[in-house]
Amino acid sequence: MSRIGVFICHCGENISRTVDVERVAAQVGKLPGVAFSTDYKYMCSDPGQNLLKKAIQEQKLSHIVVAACSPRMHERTFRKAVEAAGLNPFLCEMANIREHCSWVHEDKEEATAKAIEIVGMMVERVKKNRVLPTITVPVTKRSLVIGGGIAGIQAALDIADCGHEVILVEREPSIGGHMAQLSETFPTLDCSQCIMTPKMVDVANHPKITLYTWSEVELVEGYIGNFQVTIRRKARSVDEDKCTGCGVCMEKCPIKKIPNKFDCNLGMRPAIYVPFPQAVPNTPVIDRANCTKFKTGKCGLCQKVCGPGAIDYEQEDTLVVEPVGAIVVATGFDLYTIDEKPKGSAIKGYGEFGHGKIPDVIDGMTFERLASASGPTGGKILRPSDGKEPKQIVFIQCIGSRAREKGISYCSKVCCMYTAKHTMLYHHKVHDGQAYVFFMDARTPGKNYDEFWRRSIEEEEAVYIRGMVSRLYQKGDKIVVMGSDIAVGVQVEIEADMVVLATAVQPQKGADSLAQKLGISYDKYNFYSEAHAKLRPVECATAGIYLAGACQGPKDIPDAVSQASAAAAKVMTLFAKDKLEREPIVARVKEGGCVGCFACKKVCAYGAVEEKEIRDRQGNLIKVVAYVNPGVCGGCGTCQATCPSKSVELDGYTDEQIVAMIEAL
Amino acid sequence: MQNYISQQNFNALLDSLISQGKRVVAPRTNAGTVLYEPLANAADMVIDQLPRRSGKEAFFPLCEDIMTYQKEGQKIELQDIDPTRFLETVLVGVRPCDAAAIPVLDAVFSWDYKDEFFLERRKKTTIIGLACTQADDACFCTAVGLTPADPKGADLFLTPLEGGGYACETQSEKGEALVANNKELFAEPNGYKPLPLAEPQTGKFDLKKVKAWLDEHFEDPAWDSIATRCVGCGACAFVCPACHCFDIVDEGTEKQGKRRKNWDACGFWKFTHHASGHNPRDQQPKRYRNRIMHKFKYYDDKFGQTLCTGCGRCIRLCPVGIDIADILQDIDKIEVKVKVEENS
Amino acid sequence: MHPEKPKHDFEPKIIAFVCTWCTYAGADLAGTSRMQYPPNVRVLKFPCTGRIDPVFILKAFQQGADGVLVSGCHPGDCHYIAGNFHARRRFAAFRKLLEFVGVDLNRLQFSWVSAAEGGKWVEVVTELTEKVRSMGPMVEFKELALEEQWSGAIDTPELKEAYEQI
Amino acid sequence: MTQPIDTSIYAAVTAAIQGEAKRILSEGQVTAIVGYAAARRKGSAQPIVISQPDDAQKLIFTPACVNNLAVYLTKAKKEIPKTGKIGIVVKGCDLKALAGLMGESQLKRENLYLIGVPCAGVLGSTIQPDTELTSDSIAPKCTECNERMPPECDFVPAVQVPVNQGLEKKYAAEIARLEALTPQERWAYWKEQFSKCIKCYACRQVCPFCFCEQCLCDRNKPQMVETTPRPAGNFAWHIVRAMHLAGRCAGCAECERVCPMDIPLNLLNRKMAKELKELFEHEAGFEVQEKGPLNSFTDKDDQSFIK
Repeated sequence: MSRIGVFICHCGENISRTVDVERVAAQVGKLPGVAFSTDYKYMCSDPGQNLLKKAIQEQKLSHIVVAACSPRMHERTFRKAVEAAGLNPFLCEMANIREHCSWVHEDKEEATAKAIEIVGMMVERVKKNRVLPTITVPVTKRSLVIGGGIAGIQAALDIADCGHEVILVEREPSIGGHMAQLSETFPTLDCSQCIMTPKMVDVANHPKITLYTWSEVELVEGYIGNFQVTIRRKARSVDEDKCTGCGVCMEKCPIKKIPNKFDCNLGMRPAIYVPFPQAVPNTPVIDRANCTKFKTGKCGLCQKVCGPGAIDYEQEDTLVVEPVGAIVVATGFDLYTIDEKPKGSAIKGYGEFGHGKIPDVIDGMTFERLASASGPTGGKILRPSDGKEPKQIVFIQCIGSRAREKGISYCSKVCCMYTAKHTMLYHHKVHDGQAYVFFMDARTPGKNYDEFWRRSIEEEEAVYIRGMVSRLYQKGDKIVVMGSDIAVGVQVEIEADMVVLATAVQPQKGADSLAQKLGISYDKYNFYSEAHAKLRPVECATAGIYLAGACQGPKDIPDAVSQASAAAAKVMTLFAKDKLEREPIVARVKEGGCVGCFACKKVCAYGAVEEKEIRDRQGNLIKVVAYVNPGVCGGCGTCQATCPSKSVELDGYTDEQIVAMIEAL
Repeated sequence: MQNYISQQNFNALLDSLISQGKRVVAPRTNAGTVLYEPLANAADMVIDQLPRRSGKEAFFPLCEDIMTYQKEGQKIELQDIDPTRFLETVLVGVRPCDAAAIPVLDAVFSWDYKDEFFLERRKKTTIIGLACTQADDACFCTAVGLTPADPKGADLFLTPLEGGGYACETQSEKGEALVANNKELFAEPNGYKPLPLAEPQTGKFDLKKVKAWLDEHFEDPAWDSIATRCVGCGACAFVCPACHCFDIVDEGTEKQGKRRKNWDACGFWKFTHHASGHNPRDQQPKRYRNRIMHKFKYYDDKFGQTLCTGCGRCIRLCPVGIDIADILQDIDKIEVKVKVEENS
Repeated sequence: MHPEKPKHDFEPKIIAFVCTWCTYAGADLAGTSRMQYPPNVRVLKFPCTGRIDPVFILKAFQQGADGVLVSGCHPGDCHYIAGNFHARRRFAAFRKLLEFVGVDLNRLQFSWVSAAEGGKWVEVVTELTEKVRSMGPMVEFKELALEEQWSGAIDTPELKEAYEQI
Repeated sequence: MTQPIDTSIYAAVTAAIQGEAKRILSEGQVTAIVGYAAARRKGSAQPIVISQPDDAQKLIFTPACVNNLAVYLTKAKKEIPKTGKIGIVVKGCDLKALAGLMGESQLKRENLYLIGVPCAGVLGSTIQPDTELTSDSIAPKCTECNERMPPECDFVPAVQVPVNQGLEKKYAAEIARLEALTPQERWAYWKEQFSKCIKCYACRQVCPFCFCEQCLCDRNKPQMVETTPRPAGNFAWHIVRAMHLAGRCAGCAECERVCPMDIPLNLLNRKMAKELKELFEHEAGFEVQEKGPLNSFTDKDDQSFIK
């Protein structure tokens, strides 16, 4: 029989004023299994805790109930005290007779009767408590960062600077991401490449960072502290170790006219290329689809001219497996292409705006490349169609964003600001030009943001028209933009030379399939979901995976960088200890009863349930059962309520404990 | 000798017993199903149908308390059930297949341990049997040595007559007392003709041959073909007039509760499930084999009786159509073959 | 002085199943704010409403509860991401089943009470207690607990007395 | 008014099943076939497992072929060989159970050879199997059946199922009747019904979805449901059973057919099916569903009942 000790706290007079604590102690003392019961003025004080410890030792108590305040207040305190006295901390329970009793009732008789029942209930519960050992999980102190844009770069540098190894994986031939494409950045108008490229170089030179560009995550196995990540290194056809980055191959390549994605297809590149001159690593890649050698077997010029002999046409994709303890996902965004309706998507598109049909209707990123000093026009604003300088330019906001009827309801957050920046850049470069902006409303929260936006109107003479464009069409070499100015209530028609659409920020293509590999959740737009919108904004529900940047939702550079540093801090917190310790309130599968219906797996929000094969000694498969990874389990117990045979049990909240409480009432 | 009672007087007899505070248990309809249940009124009796469950319930309840416990402080208080509180009962309209099972059960409940619960109820119950006039192709009482007019087990045996009423034969002192105490309701027989008896449509089998085969064939592939389809419910055992296995369970809370005796069935997986996790009857055919073995071999070995009265309930109600009469007939045939082989 | 509280003939037993993060904390807040409510409720703490098995509700009624309250985090606030969403479906179905077998659903209350809603906790508990008090005891399950199959029934005055007490 | 049900196709169905069974057994496509065979009593049928081509001639299909054979493929039935591909004779209603079992990782489609049965209806009870199939004796589930030709089977006899129109939808009518009662009246109804229960667990044992090796209701640490066949324990058992099947039950109604005490158990299952359809647009069907209605959710689920 258990020897339960019950300690009733007066909490000064907070409890004893309305609860007859002595009577509670006397009544509870009569319950089966209770070996000792007493009351004390302040159980949480040092003398109170010492009383508890002494009683455990002297009375050889096996289980403890402290009837006092809410367990949310002092459960830790008493469990620690119990542990110090040599008992497992989970053999101690608190009965809440203050917040749930003495403070909310006035009648002493009623409150005392209720307190006796509350304590009695916890006495029955504690009888069924089991010794729970603290769960420890080993931690591999290396991390994986997926995506080499500014968020990924920042996270990788922060973690690496802290002394931990980082694997940075980038799908493109170079890191840099979208920020490398930008001309200047709001609200300071400093050159994007000037602030970006030093960080890229830092990554390349950092002894703790292993950089895999032209690579993709193939498979993720394991769990927090213990992931095994398989990375596909796509065949570059250039040996990275041998290549010096001299660039002769690119000069000699006879195929020169391939539209460069980095320049939004405005500039051209050879078949062997780096996307932009400051690429990191500065190792070219052969675009096999466009290379004559790969298409016809002839040519081979690059190999002939390569001094170090780095060109390798035989190279194949390789798979590397990296053990890591944490993963930062920073896969960033892409722009909504309005002329191309994503397959199977609810997004309806904006065919009426002529993007892709009228050459001088471009998107914001294309404008960035036009404005960039290192861009295809050397920083001159010239029309793609005929290379003339546009004198009238129209910017249209919210293309795709905030348009529920088109399928995207969210605000893309950066467009108001970058359009203001575009009007300024335009005005700086085309002094006699006029910029018009059609907008719904301007959203400029952020340090110095509204000032910046105002400047575009007040100093840079941009004309803002509140209203949407209903139609635009080519007329000669002009584009007629028809819209309404709702502020004045008139129809507006502008004959523009160029139109820039602020298209919506969307997750990268394939974001959903990566999420499935990682076992993280995503919303209907494929943005990755954080564990808690307010309190855990950088963590995924899946333990050990963190989010940085626009893959979680539209973000500007400062936000992306802050979140990246926050994600890095979370990784470093995880790496601060050799072993991950966690409260043992986790679900456990009783394999004997499990029939492998995996209802538990279906309801587990953490992806903690795995399938486990049970085999006999000869190795024959007997059955497949569920297994709950204690490192990943969140401890909610939804699996147990769902399990038809109750073969999964949440420690600390077992059916036995709960039924004992109900039966005590 | 007064041995005729009209239906009207019979009902009057029952009503008078009810008014005397006796529990009169007879077939009645409960939510559409005919069951043996206590009558509030003799008119509720549905005597022309075989109830779904047998009459054994009157002595061997589905569930009964055998002890109660209460815990307070460090004390545990146990309290026995007082069998003298059992009610005086008259069990009415019991067909030969149900009535004959009762003396068969006497053997096991008064063997090495005298089950006071069973025996006390038995003592306090008077059984009014009824000759059977209806049978179907699931009935096989004649194959297990009974007849539709067998009074075995009854204290008073009624034979339904053409034009209503019953011919009554007392079979015991209890029966005699019942008639004697209600003389005014009985009359002289007056040339009444009994209704034609039931004719079970099931073929015959030789119980001795069946037992001889069972003696030799604990292990036999036939069990698999017979009972692979058994789904392991307790329907056959629970509707059987002779099955008598029970389980003892403690139910209640930390503070108080009861020890109870509940019907159990060898078809259940848990029936022989050991605490260790081992189950000697790990497959359904082994469990079904036990049912046949117990009825036609073990009980015979121990008490010289067959634990089956051919009521056919298990045949009608088996979810997967397992037909005990068919099995016994098949065994009967196999046995013949063996003999022929031996002779040749 | 506090006004004299009315005495009732019948004090219902209310069992509340609550999640620890929202409703339990909300009830704590009611305490720290010294709000007052009827003492009839007994609170059972769960990590999450997702852990609450419908059988517990059944068990509570069988153990003599006159009313049952199930309360957790508002949708979207679940500490465990989605436990309350699963619970919401489960109980939407379970209450329909109870209703179909004849349980008066006025005795079974579901609510979302956040850690900040001490007042709502008081309101929910008070309302349920008063509603159930006016309905009288939950006799159905209590009668059932005392009933025996006819065959196992014995003539005990204690049982009869207990039966009459309901 | 009692009207006869046309079952004239069953002879052709039987012949086709026999032919197909013989073919797939002799070609070694399956190791065994679960089907129906005639039994001793006039008009009766019983489940049978055959593994020899010559035994194919034993297979039949008649109005007494009531069983949902899917139960033999679950883990609860360890006796049926689970190695290799197994053939099974399925009616439309049984096929839904198989789809459900696939969704719950109990079966794999590639391990099954489905012999679908065009079905005009079966008997509601086989206590007296020699009963003519009429609008009275037909199983109530058949009055609400829309799936007389099971789809996506490996083999279905090419016959046209005669249409029997105007059958009263028995469950819908009875559920509506009960819903119109007061809670007290409904309680009284079920109390009377459940008082008959003897806890023989036939309802559980024939249910394809009660595949748990150890039923929650058999456990005693803690005892979640009183095991005793007293009114309280019976009530709890039937509520728990209905809840565990909610969103899973495929509607074969075997629980109700086999109940030796005639408790209308399928009413509970039908009621839950109706509610789950109204609440979550869930219906048991032939599609293998990844998640059932009670292990999934949407953020827009009904919460009008939550304060």
